[in-house]
Amino acid sequence: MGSQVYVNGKEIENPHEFHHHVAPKKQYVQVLGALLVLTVLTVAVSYADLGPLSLPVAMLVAAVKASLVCAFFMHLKDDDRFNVFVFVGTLLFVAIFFSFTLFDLGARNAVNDEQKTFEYWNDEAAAGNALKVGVDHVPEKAAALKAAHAGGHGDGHGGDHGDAKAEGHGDAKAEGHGDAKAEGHGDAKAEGHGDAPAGEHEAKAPANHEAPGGH
Amino acid sequence: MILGLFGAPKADMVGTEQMSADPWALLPAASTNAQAIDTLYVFITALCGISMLGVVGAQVYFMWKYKKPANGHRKTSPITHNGRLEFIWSAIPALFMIVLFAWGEIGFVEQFSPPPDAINVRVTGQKWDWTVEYPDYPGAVLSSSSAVPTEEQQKQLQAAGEWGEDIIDRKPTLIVPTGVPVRLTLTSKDVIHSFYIPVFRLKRDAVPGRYTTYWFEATQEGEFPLFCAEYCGDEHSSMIGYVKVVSAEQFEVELKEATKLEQKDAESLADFGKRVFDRGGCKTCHNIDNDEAKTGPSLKGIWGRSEQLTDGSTITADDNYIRESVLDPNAKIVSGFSPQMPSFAGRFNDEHITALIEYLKTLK
Amino acid sequence: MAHHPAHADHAPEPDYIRAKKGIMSWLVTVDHKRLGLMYLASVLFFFLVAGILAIALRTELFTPGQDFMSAQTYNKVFTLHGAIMVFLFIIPSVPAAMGNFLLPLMLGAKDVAFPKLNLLSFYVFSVAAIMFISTLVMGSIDTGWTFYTPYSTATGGAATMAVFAVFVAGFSSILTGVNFVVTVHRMRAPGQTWDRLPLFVWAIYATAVIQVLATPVLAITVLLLGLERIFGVGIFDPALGGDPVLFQHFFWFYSHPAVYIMILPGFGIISELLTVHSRKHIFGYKAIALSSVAIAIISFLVWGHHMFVSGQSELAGIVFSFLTFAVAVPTAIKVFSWVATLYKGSISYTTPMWYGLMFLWTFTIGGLTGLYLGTLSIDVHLHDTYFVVAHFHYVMVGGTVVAFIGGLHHWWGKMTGKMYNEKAGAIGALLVFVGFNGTFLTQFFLGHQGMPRRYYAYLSEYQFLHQISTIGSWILAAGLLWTMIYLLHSLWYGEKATGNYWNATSLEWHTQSPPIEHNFHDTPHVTGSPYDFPEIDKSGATH
Amino acid sequence: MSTTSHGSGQHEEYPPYLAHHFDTMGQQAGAAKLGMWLFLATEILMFSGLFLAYFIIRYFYPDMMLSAHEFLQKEAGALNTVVLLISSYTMAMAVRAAQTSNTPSLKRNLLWTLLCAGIFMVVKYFEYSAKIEHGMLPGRFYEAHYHGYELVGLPHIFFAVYFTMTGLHGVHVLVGMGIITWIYIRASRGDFHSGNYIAVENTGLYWHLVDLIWIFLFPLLYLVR
Repeated sequence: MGSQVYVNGKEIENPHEFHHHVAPKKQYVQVLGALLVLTVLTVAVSYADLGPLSLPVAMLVAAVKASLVCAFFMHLKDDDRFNVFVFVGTLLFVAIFFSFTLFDLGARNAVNDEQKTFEYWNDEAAAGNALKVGVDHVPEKAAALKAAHAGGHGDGHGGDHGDAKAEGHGDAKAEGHGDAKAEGHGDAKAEGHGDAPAGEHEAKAPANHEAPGGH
Repeated sequence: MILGLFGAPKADMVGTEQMSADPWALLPAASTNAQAIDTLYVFITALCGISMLGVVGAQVYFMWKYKKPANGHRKTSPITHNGRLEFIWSAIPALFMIVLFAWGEIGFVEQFSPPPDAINVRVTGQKWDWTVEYPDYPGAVLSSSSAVPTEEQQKQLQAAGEWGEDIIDRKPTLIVPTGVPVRLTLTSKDVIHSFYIPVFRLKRDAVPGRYTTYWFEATQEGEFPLFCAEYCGDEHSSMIGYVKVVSAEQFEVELKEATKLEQKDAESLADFGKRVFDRGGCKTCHNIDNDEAKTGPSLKGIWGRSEQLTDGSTITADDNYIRESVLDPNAKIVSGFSPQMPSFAGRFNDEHITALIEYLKTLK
Repeated sequence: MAHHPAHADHAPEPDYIRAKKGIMSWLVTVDHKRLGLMYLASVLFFFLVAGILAIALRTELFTPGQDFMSAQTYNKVFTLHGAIMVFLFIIPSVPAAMGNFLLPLMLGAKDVAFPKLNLLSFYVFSVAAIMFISTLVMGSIDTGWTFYTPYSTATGGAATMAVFAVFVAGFSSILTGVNFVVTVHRMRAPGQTWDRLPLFVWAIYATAVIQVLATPVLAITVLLLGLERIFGVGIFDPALGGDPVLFQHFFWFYSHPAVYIMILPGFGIISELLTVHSRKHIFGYKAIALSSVAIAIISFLVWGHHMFVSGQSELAGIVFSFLTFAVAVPTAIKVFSWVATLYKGSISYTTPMWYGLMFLWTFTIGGLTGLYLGTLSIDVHLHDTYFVVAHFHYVMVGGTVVAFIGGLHHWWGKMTGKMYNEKAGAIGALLVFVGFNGTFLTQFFLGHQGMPRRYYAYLSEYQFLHQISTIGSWILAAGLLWTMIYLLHSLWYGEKATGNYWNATSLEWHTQSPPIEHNFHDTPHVTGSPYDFPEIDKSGATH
Repeated sequence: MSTTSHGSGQHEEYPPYLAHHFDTMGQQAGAAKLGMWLFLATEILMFSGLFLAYFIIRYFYPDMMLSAHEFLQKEAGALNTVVLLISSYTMAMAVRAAQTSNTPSLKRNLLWTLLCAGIFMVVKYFEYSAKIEHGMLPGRFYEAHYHGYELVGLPHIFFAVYFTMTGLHGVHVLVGMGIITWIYIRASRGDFHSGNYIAVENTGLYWHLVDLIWIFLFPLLYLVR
């Protein structure tokens, strides 16, 4: 038979016409031009301070660019409607995924506000008890890096665990970001290194897990 | 109990007088909330029972009525659908669903809006132990002691007729008064735990780095079990304790009594240390009667022993090392173990630690 | 109207099993039927492995204390049981094994749309399975099949390997899903319009849509989890600044729809079993077909009901609870329609029919107990207790596995060319029914009494119910073993199957058993519903 | 199911690129294209997880995100955007060439696309090496504060998200380069013409998706304040 094609249960009269659409060259050039212009616009917008609007505007421009690519480069404009349906349907499910999850996070604010979850973290950070950053979670590596950066300053403090003991848990926390800050400035290095023994302790629980009113 | 023959109860882990061997006796409705939830529970059960009866009844009737004859097939009906019937059996469940949703939602929302006069209780989960603090009563800290005797010990104790309250330092994990709302604020130090008190129909995850809240009002005095319901690792099954509900008048007295951890008159320092050890739940992770390692190293013969640390150095387990290991446990990890132990700083004072060291010296 | 297409003008052709010889002809085959059999053998193997683990768990729980497993061993065993059952047995069981075999046959097609992709999918699945098994020698995993953070980011063992095994298995699932959606859209026989599709095809189609839409999110979730373990990226781990509840959102966005990946194909099988063995047109074809699609879509909107007590905001809990009840309605419609299908039928008590009828009982219990868990205030009490364990085993085992075994009997002759023994089948069905209900019905009561799940030791008050449950599990295991034995026996000693041994009407019965390599001698043209038994019987055919 | 059988299963004239289980090239191309779109759907959903993670991290730590993103090189990102857009254009032209049976143009455009992809990866290489040099590494390898870079809050998460998103995207670019090379080889053999170009078109769809994802990645990671 050969000439009979059934798609979605219906006979298609002329199978060779099926999804065959050649767009003019000019159209592609125009689309590329538009995309480049929009790229310049995105970069330009990022220099203008739009405040809370900057994210929506950037996303809007990106969405326009994406639609151009989809419609013309990917031929969705002239494609089988079902392919369009697949694409749009996918975006719908992405939207479900995003909206429900973000909605939950937003709605959790009440407890976070009341318990000052994030304020508490910020306070802790200000007091030098922030979460540890990066290599600080790998005590050996952090110690090695500290030693490399502090040169010969560290000897006096090296294996002395006395102060770590005395201050107990609190000291293990102190090796957080505040400490790292000190590292950033040249003259504070030695002082920063003073905490090196604490740097070798991996406190299992992050600092902010203590209930604010509890201890 | 018919099948009790197959295996006698081995670990009577909580063993409070409220609990008997009767499998149906574990679940009194001991809070205001529990009573409301039980009403809804009965309603759903009735609904499900009727639906089940309808579906299975019709099925069994058809199975009997339209059985294939021995020879050939009976003439079957050409019916393919019935719009009205299908609408009815979509609409009726939909209506009941709305009722169930609304009813459940009301109960749920109530559980999240505590009355302003509630007692505040902070619950912190950590592997495999609950710490309960009463911010309104400074210094009042309780914990779930997971110090359950080993099977072997239990047998010995039972044989000696000594199996009883005074063997383990058994304290309630949570003490609450009747008739007064209690507000829980939960968090965790390591992984997610879930604070579950079946008799209050109460469950809330304790999430590290976040806080969750919940409230209840107990109505019935007694002692009831309390579980961790979110899988949290090796000793998940031992992360249990019990809640003691007392009258409002007795509450402060009981709380004071329960949170006390002091050396008694004529009690040796080592014996006191053993109570500290039990209270701390140390036995969950450390063996004391053999050399086998659990989550942490065995403490048998720990005092004076040389240990190799993860950084390659060796250290002698002296008073200072033990003290450090209690207050800042992850400072020096014995080779072959991972930093898992929580700090006891703030929970144990110097007296406790001194007693603990004395006790550890006796473990030969 | 020809009931069997006339094959008189064709020379006899060897069936697909004998068409080509040699082990290589199997290893590089692109024949969907051979791939279906290969999947079938693999999933049955994993069912056996995970089943043995389950029996070990139940036996350990026979007494309240520790018997022969330490806590660590118990945790590893229940994790392996769950993970193997979910990722290597239930998810590929009906879609990949039976779907592969039956879908092109039911569509009157020569093969699936992308046969080579199908082969690739099988090998991807095999790689995932090998990775998973390799965790056994790498220290095993103890996270539970849900991989909740931060437990899973910190625990030792081979969790990273297991997580990447799930990632790879996900790709197999995605490829199969893409293949099936395209096959249903583009490969149907002439005249086979959407309302002439067998309901099994509808169910597999809805399943494939979920596989395509949900599995990628699982892939990225486990990828992030793996990266969290290797690099400590700090998205899920609170110790690094992440949010553990976020992981649950990510995980359940896949895993709730995945529950429907597991059960929808079971629905499809049941629709076939109940009609064929009662010789009755399915009641409410459109309602059943569309409710499959409705369930597939709504399943993406309800994932938060796994998180009512997990630190999710209560507002989100309320929304998710409402949507959860919305999924109950299409499910109820299906159950009612199946029961109505029996009305004025002519019910033969064959083994597949016993499983079909058993499904109506077990799945109805599974569905109804879902109402307790969807109800917010009650879920607070029942969450993470044995009630939940019982509920999902009623749906997964009482639903999917029962349907799977029923379908296996129904199409056994079609797949292998041999008939099983009916009497043996009935005994097996009875054992499975008694054992299954004994195991899991008791667990509802345990859960209501407050018995938390994943405990290897428990309060002695729970012992009585636990012991009934354990004894039930032994009976269930005996039933399944018995089933395995007589099915294997039939391969060598069974009667030869005829082309249409149930005298059924959908297209897979229009070719011989087992089918020839290219399925049909002539492209079938469809002119009516796949469930026109009364019409056929009226036209004189009696059996 | 009532059926009738008619016609013969054997096709007298079977086009060389038609697989046995399809009836016509049209059916085959339609199936392949639908399959490709479904695959793209899975890609979109997979990346959506990363985008969601990004938005959530941003929601938790807005200051950190703002401070950390300043350390990415906007110019490099912009250059890469332009390069990818051009490659998308050349890919579209390649598909058009295949549609019109213009093999020389097809090959030329494929080469241009490959070149752009190569430039993209080279730029990415320099960006990555700079980040590694400065210790701005993901997660627990983050050590920029030991290199004298002061970032607010928990920047290791930002760089983890940055490396994961651009890394996964980079893997897609590499895979795309492989596929384009393969298509180029097949084009050299003269496989593609107006009657058989679905492989080129599907490669194009994949390549445009890679571009599409970058269109969103660029403003989110490099630009947004």
